[in-house]
Amino acid sequence: MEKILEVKDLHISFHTFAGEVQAIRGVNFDLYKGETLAIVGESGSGKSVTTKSIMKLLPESNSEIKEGQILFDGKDIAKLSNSAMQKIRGKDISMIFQDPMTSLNPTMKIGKQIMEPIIKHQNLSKSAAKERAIDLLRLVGIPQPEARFNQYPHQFSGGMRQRVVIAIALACNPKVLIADEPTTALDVTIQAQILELMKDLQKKIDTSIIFITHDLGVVANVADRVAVMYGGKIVETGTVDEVFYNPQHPYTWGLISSMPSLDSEDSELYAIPGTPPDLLYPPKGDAFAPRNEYAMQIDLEKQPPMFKVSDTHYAATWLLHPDAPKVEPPEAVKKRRRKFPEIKEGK
Amino acid sequence: MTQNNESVNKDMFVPAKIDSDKSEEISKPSLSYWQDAWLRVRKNKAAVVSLYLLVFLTIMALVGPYMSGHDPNLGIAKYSNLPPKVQALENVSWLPFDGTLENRSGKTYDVYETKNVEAGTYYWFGTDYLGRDLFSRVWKGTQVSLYIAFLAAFIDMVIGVAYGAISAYYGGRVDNVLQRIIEILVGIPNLIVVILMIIILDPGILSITVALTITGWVGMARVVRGQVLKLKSQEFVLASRTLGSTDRRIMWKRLIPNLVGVIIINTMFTIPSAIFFEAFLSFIGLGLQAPLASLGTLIDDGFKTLRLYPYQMVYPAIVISLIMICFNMIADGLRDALDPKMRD
Amino acid sequence: MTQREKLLEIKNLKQHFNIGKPNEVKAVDDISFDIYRGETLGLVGESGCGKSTTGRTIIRLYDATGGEVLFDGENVHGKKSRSDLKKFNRKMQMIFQDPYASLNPRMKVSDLIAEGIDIHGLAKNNKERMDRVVELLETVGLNREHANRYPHEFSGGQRQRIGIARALAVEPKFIIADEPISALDVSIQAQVVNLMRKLQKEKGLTYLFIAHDLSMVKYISDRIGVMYYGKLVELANADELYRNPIHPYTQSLLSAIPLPDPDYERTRVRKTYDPDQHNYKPGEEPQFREVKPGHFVMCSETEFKQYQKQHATV
Amino acid sequence: NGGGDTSEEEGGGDDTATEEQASVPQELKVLEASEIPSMDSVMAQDAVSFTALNNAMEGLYRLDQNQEAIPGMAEGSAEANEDGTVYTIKLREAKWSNGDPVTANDFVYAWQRAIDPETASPYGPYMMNGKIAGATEITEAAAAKKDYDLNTLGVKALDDKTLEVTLVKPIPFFESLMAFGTFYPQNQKFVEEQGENYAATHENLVYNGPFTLTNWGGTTATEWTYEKNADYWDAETVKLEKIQYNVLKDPQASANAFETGEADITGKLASDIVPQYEGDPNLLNYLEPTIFWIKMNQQNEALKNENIRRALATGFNKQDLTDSILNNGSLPANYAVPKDFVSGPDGKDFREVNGDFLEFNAEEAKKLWEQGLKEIGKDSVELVYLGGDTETSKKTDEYIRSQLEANLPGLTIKVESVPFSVRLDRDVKMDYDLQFAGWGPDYLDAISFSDLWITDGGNNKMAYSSETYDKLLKDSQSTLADKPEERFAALQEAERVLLEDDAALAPVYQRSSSILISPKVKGFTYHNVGAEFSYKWIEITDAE
Amino acid sequence: MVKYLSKRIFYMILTLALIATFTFFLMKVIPGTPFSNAAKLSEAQLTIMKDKYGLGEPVPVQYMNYMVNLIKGDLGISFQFNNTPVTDIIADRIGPSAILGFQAMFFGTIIGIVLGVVAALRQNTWVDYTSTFIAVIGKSIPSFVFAGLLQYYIGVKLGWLPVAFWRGPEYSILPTIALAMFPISIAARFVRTELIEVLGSDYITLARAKGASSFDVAFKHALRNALIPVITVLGPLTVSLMTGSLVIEKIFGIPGLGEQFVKSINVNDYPVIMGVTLLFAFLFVAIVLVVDILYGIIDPRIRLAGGKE
Ligand SMILES: Nc1ncnc2c1ncn2[C@@H]1O[C@H](COP(=O)(O)OP(=O)(O)OP(=O)(O)O)[C@@H](O)[C@H]1O
Ligand SMILES: Nc1ncnc2c1ncn2[C@@H]1O[C@H](COP(=O)(O)OP(=O)(O)OP(=O)(O)O)[C@@H](O)[C@H]1O
Ligand SMILES: [Mg+2]
Ligand SMILES: [Mg+2]
Repeated sequence: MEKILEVKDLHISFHTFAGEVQAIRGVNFDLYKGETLAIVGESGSGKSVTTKSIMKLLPESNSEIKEGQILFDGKDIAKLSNSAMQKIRGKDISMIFQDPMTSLNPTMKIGKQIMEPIIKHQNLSKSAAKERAIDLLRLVGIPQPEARFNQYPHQFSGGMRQRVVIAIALACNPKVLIADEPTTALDVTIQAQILELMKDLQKKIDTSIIFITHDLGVVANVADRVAVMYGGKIVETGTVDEVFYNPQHPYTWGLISSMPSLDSEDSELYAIPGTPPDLLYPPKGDAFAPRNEYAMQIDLEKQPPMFKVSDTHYAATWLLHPDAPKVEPPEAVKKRRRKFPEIKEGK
Repeated sequence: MTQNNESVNKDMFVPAKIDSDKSEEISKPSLSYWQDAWLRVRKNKAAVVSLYLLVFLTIMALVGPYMSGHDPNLGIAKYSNLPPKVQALENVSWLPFDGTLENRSGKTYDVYETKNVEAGTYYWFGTDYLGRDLFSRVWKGTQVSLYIAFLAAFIDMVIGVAYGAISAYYGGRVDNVLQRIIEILVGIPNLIVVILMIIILDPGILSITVALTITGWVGMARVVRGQVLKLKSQEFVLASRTLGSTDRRIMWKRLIPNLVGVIIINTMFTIPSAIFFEAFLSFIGLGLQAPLASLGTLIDDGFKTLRLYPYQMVYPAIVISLIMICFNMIADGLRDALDPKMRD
Repeated sequence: MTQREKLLEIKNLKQHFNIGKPNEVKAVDDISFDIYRGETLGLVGESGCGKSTTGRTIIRLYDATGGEVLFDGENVHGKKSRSDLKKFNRKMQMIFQDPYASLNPRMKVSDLIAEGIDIHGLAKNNKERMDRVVELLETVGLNREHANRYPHEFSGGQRQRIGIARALAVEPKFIIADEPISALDVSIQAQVVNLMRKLQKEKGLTYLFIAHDLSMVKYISDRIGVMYYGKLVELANADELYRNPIHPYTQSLLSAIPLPDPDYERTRVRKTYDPDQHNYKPGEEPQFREVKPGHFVMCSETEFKQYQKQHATV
Repeated sequence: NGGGDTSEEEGGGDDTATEEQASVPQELKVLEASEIPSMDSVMAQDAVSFTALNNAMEGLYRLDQNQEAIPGMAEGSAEANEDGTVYTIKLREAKWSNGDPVTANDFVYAWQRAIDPETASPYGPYMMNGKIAGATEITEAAAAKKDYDLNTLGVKALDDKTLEVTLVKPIPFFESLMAFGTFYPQNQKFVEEQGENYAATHENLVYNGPFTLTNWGGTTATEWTYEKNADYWDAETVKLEKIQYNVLKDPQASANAFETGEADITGKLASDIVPQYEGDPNLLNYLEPTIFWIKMNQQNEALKNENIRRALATGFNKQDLTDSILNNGSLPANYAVPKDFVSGPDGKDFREVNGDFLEFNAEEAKKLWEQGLKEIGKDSVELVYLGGDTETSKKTDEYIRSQLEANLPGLTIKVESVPFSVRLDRDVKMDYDLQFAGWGPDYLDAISFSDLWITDGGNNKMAYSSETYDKLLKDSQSTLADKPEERFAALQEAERVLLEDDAALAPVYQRSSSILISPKVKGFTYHNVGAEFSYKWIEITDAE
Repeated sequence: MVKYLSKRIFYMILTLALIATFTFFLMKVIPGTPFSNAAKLSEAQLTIMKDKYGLGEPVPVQYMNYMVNLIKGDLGISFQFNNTPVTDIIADRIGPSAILGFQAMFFGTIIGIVLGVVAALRQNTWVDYTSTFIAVIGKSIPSFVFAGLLQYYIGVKLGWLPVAFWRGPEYSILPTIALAMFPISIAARFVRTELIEVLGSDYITLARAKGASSFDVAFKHALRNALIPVITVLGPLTVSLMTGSLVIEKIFGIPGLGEQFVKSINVNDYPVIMGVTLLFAFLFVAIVLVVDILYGIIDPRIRLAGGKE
C-alpha cells in the first residue's frame, strides 16, 4: 500500500504561563492511501495537537515542534513556509472539526464558504465554483442545495452544518482528510448519518482519513486501523480487529472494559483509576504507570519502546517484554480475545 | 518502529506498588485564582513594567511635592515662567535643564540671570505664570488626578456593578426600566449634567467626582449586565438554587465574585477616562478650583503658553500619558491573565 | 413490581417557553410517569427533546406551565412558603452535565460542598462542617487534602464527583442526574457511574438519569423512558426496551448506536424514523398506553392493537 | 500681490493718490471673536454688534480717532436750551443705502422702538431711562402692566431735518452719548416692511454708514463682508473697498491665522498670548477704560469693618500682577475711574488730577488687618471670593488669593470660579464676600463709573452706602450739571470718598488690550465706549 | 419587522419626551438668567423681558408651552442671537459639525481598525505595542493639544494646510485629524481585543484549514465578527462627534454646533441648550436603533425580535 503521510518521532511543546507543556512526546505513524486511521485516546492525550501540526495550524506564538518530521508528498510539513502550506491546506489535506455549531463563519453565506477553497485552489471562475459548490451540497445530502447556497449557518441544523463542513473539506478532493471528533457533538442518529456519509464519500474519491474520536463504538464503525494515544504518545496501533479483539496495552484494556456493552450484566464496570498525567510535568517512565494496576518497577523508570505484536500491530508496554511476567487482562478483554482467532479467520 | 531489545534489568519486571490514593493526587502546587492570575500577569513584561512605573508615579505623587523644597501653591511672582534648571544637569548642554530660553530673535539667554533669581535656586521643571514650582505642582497634580481617578472608579464600580447585576439578574420588566434609564442618562449630553452638578455643589473635586459618577458607571453597568446574563443560567448558579439559595445570596456571593476580573479590567479602563474627563472639564473651565492643580489643568495652563514656554505643558503631558499607558497596559495584562479562556 | 412504592409521580407536566411569542417552544409537552423509591429511571432522546427541561422543571428550577409533580404524595409545584421550599430542596438534588460550568470557579471545594450545609444550617460549628465535608469527599473517593483547592485544579471526573458530593451534602432522597457523564472521558465515565451505583445501594437513593449515551443508560437504569420532541414516546424496563423496542423512534435510536465491536458494526443496519410514518388520521390522538405490563408506548388506538398483537406472542 | 489694475479703485477721488498707492488693493481681513448677535441697533447689546453697527450705520454723532464726538447724521453741534435739558439737532443730507433720505423721523421711530416694552430691547431702556424724558415712565408702566404712550418719549421730529430731544436732566456728554448704537436711526418704512425679518441677513438691512454689509448670513454666520458704501455722505474719506471678516474664537488660533497672513487685524488677544509678541511691530497695545476691582460685600461682618477692607485693598502687589503675571500692558489701578478716559474742562486727565488711592503696602495692610481683626473680635476670617472662569480672571484670582493670604495672617480665601452668568446671578443676590469684577463704560463720562456706587444702585450690590457719596453724585447730575469745573471736582471728590475714606472697593488693574495689526494698515481707530473699532479712516499702504 | 420597529420607535419617543422633560427642569434649576447684561437692567425692565420670553409664567405652564411647541416642531427662539429660531441655528451649524464628525469617524475608524487588526495579528510583538502606544496616546492627550500642535506646526510653521476657517475641503483636514485621534484609539483598542478573541474561534481555524491567507482570514472572516462590539461603541461616539466638538471647532474657527452649544450653556440660552440636547438625544436613540439594525446586517444570527425572515 502506498504511504501518503508519514509522521516520524514528533515532539511538540507549548510554552504556557505555567511552563512548557510537552503535548506530543514522540509520535510515529503512517497513513496509507484510501484507509481510515482512527486515533483514540483520552482528552488531552494529544490527538488534536498531532493533527493540527499536520495542517500546520498550531498557534505560532506559543507552540514549537521540537523534533521530528511530518512527511507529505516527500516534503516535510514541519519545515514548510506559511505560504507554501496555504497551497496544501484545503487542497491536499483538509480538515473537519468537532463542533459544527462553531466551525462555520456565522456572518458568511454557506455558499461563499464552500466556494472559497474551490476558487483559491482550482482557479475556477465564480460561476463554475458556484456550480461545484452546489454539487457538493447535493453530494453531502443537503436538500434544495440552490436555495441553501444563499443561507447563513444559523439557518442550518447541527447535522446539516457538519455536512457543509464536510463539503468544504472535500471541495478539492483532498488526499488526506483529517476529522477531529466530527460527530462528538452530534446525536446518535445524526452521527450515524454522518459516518455513513463519510464512508460513502471516501469510497468515491479514495481519500485517506485520519479520524479522531474517543468513542470506541465509532472507531469500530469507521476505522481500518487504530492508534491509541495516551499522554502525548501512541501506545498501541494496529488494525481495528487487532486493537479491539487482541489489545495489548493496559490502557487499551481499560478503555475497552470500561464500556458497558448492551448485553453486559449487572457487574461493576471496570474503571481506570486516577487522572491523566499533567504534561507540564511528564512522568519519567510510562505515563500510564500511575494508573496501571499491572505496573512494574520498570514502568516507573523507563519509557517502554514499541513492541511488535504482528506486522501491523505494535504496543508500547513493558508487558510485552520477554522478561515480563504474564498477566491476566480484565474479563472483558479476555472475552474479546477469545473471539479474535475466529474473526481473523473470517477475514 | 524497531523492536527495542536493548537489555533491561530483569529485576525491574516486578509489580510496582502504586499507591491508589496517589492517583488522585494533584501534582500542581495549589494556587488560588489570584495567585495564578498574578503569575500570568508577571509573564507580561509590559504590564509588569507599567505596574512598577505606576507604583513609582504614585510614590512620586506622594513625596514629589516636598522634594524640591518649593511650595506647590506659593509662587514668587517675579520668578514667573522660569525654564527648568537642574543641578549638575545644567551643564549638559543638550539637555533642556540649563535654565535658558530662546528669544524671538533666536538668541539663547539665561532666564535665571535676567530675572535676577538668587543663585543656587533651581526649579527642576521650571515655574509657571505665578512663579510656582512646576515640579511640585506636577506631582501635586498627579495626586489630584489619581485621587479623582480612583474615587470616580470606586463609585463607578459600586453603582455600575450593582445596577448591571440587578438589571440582568431580575431581568424582564426591571431590566427594561433600568435600561431605559440608562438610555436617558446617555441621551442627555454629559456637559449639561456636569455643569448642573458643579453649579449645585460647590465647584471642586467632589462635584467633579459626583458628575463623573452620574454617567461614568454606564459602561460598567452594561458590561456587568452582559456578564450576569451569561452567568445566571450557568449550571453553578442553578446548583446554588437547587440547594435553596436566596436570590441575594446568589447575586452577591456567587455571581459578583465571578465578575471581579471583568470589573477590574473595566475599572482600569475607567480610570484613564476619568483622568481625561477631568482634563476636559478643566479645558472648558469647569474643572478644579485654584490653587488645586490636576494634570489636566496643568496641561491646559501650559498649553496656552506652549510656544513661549513649552516645558510648562510637556512635563504634565508626559506624566499623564505615562499614567494612561500604564493603566491600559495593566488592563491588557489583566485581561489576558484573568480571561478564563486563556487558562489551561 | 407493582407493589413498589412510588416516590415521585409526574402528572401531565408541561413546560413551555416564550409563551405567546413567535418563538414559543413546547419543551415538555404533557408527560406523565412515576418514579419508584430506590430505582433509577433513565431518560433518553435526541438533543433538544426536552430531557433537561423535564429534570429542571421537576426540581422547580422552572415553574411548570402545567401539571403537577407529587413527591411522596405531596405536590411540589403548589405555592409554597420559603421554609417548605427549603425542606423540599433537601429532599431533591441535581447533578449537572458540565463539570466545568457547574462548579463556581471562585469557590474552594470545601465551600462548594458545604454550600448546602450552610444554607440549611446542618452543621453546628466549623469543625462539624469540616468533618462533614471530609466525609463527603471520602465518600466520592477524594480526600481531605482536596478541600482547600479550587475547581480548576481538578480533572473532569474529579469535578463531577465534587458535584455529587455537593448534592449529597443535604442528604437528599432523590437525585436528578442530567447527563452526568457525557462531558467526561470514556475512561473516567466508569468512575462516576460506579460511584453513583455504590451510593444508590448504600443510601437507598432514587435517580432520574438523563443521558443520550444509550449503553450507559441501559447499564445503570432499571427502567428507561424515551423522549421525542417534548413527549415521552416509550417507557419500559431497561432490558425489555432494548430487547423489544416498540415505538419506531426507539427502534431507530437503538439501531443508530455504534458499539465497540467492529465485527458487529460491519453488519449493523440502521433504521430511520420519520414522524409522518404513523399516518395518524385527523382526530386520532396518540396516547401513552401500556402495551405490555410495565411497557408503555405512545400510540394511537389502531397502533395499540397492532403492537399488542405483535408482542403478545413474544 | 496687487497687480496692475488701478482704474476703478479710487475712481472719482480728489486725492493725490500716486500710482503705487492705488495699486494696493484696499481690502482688509479682520478676525472677530464672535458672531454678530444682532444688526438691529435697537436690539444690540454687545461690543461686537455695536462695532458692526458702527461701521455700517451712523447716529447723530460718531466718535473719532481722538474719542471726540464729531457730527455724523447731525449737521454741526447740537443746540441746547438754557438749562441744558432740550437739544435741537439739525440733520445733514444723507441717504440710506436704498436711496431713502435719512430723516428726523427715522430717529424718533428707532428710539421709540428701543423703549417700546413690546420690543424688549435690552439696551434701549438702559441707555434712555433717567436720561431721555419719559423713558423711565414707559418702562415702569409696562412692568406694572399699565398703559403707556410711546409718544411721551422725549424725542420729536420738528421737521424732516430737525430733531428735538428732551432730557430728564442736563447731560454734559450728550453728543458722545448720541454716538452710541442704541440711538441710531432706523428707516421706518423698511423696518416695517421687513417685519420679523428685519436684520436677519445683509439683505434685510439698509445702511447709512461708511460700509454696507454684503455677505452676512445672519446671526450665526461666521464670515461676512463689508463693502464701501458709495451713498455714504462722507464716502470721500473712506478708502477701504472691502473688509472680510472671519470669526475665530480661540486667541492662539487668531494669532496663528495672523501669522500665516489669513488676517490683517486680529481680535483682542488673550493676555497669555501677548508676551509672545513682546517687541513685535505688529502688536498694538492700548489702554482701555475698563477697570477690574474687587467688590467687598459689606453684608459680611468682617467686611463691614473699614480697616479690614482697607487691608484687603492694599494687601496685594498690583504692580507684580500687571508686570509679571498679566504682562500685557495693563496698569495697576489705584483708582475707581480709569486713566485716559475723561478729562476735565481744563483738558487734564481725571487721573492726573485726582492721583492714587489705596496703594499696595504690605506692612501697613498687615497692621490695618490686625487692627480690624481686633475690632471685630476675631483672629481669623474666611472669605468666599467669587471669580470668573476666564483664564485671565483665574490667574488674577489665584494671585490675589495667594498674596492676600500671605500678607494678611489669619485670612483664608475660598476662590470660586464660576461662569459669567452665574457670577451675575450671585452678584444680584449678593451671594459672595469678595467678587472680582470689571466695568467698562457705555458713554464718555466719569459718571458711568461713579454712578455704580450710589446707595442701592443697580450695580452697587455690595451694600455700600455713603450719604456724602450719594449727595456728590446727585449734585453732579443736577445742580452742577452745567458747571463743568465744579461737576468735575465733585466726581473726583466722590472717588476720593469711595476709596480713601471708605475703602469700599479694592481696585486691581486697568486693562490694556492688544491686537495684532499689519503695518500696512493705517488709520485704525479704537474706541473707549460703545463700538470698539472704526474702519472708516483705514487705508491700506504697501508698507511691509 | 414593522411591529418591532414601531415598538422601538414608541420607546424612542418616550425616551425623548423624558429627556425633554428632564432637561427642561434642569434648565430651571441652573442659576443665572439668559439676559447677558442683566447687570444693567432695572427690575422693571427685567420683568418686561421675562414676560416677552415667557419666562414670567409659572414653570409648569412654561413646560406645557414648551412641550406643545416641541410637538409642533418649534424649538423656540434664541436669547443670544436675537430673533433667531433655534431650528435655524441648529440647521446652520450642524453642517460643518456633521461633515467633520463624519470624516473623523470614517477615517478614524478605518485607521483604527487597521491598527487594531495589525496589532491582533501580531499580538505581543513590537507591532502590537506600537499600535497600543498610538491608541493610548490618542486617548490620553487632550484633543486641544493635538489641535494646537497641528495648527502651529502644519499650518503656521510648514504652511501646508490652512490654519483655520471653513472654506473648502482642505480646511477640514487638520480638524479632521485632530478629531480622528479619539475614534482611532477607540477602534484600535476594541478591534484588537475582539479580534484576538475571534481569531481563536473554530471557524477561523477552519478558514485557515481551507488554505485562506492571513489577509483573507483577518479581513474576510474575522473582522466582520469582531465588529459588533466596535460599532456598539462607535455608534454613540459618532453622534457626539457629529454634533460637534467644541474644542476643535473653537480652535479651527469652524462654524459648528459644539462650540455653539457650550456658548449657549455659558450664557444660559435655554432654548438653544434644549434644542441641541434634544437633537443629540434624538440622534443618540436613532443611532442605537441603527446600530441594532446593523447588528442584524453584520451578523445574520442576530435577528430583530419578532422579525421575520
Ligand atoms: N494552544 C495550546 N497552548 C497550550 N497547551 C495546549 C494548547 N493546545 C493544546 N495544548 C495542550 O496539549 C495537550 C494535548 O491537547 P489536545 O488538544 O491534542 O488533546 P486531545 O487529545 O485532542 O483532547 P480532546 O479529546 O479533549 O480533544 C493538552 O495537555 C493541552 O492542554
Ligand atoms: N430557558 C429556555 N428558554 C427558551 N427555550 C428553552 C429554554 N430552555 C430550553 N429551551 C428549549 O427547550 C427545548 C428542550 O431543551 P432541553 O435543554 O430540555 O433539551 P435536552 O433534551 O436536554 O437536550 P440536550 O440533550 O441537548 O441537553 C429546546 O428546544 C430548547 O431550545
Ligand atoms: Mg481534541
Ligand atoms: Mg440537556
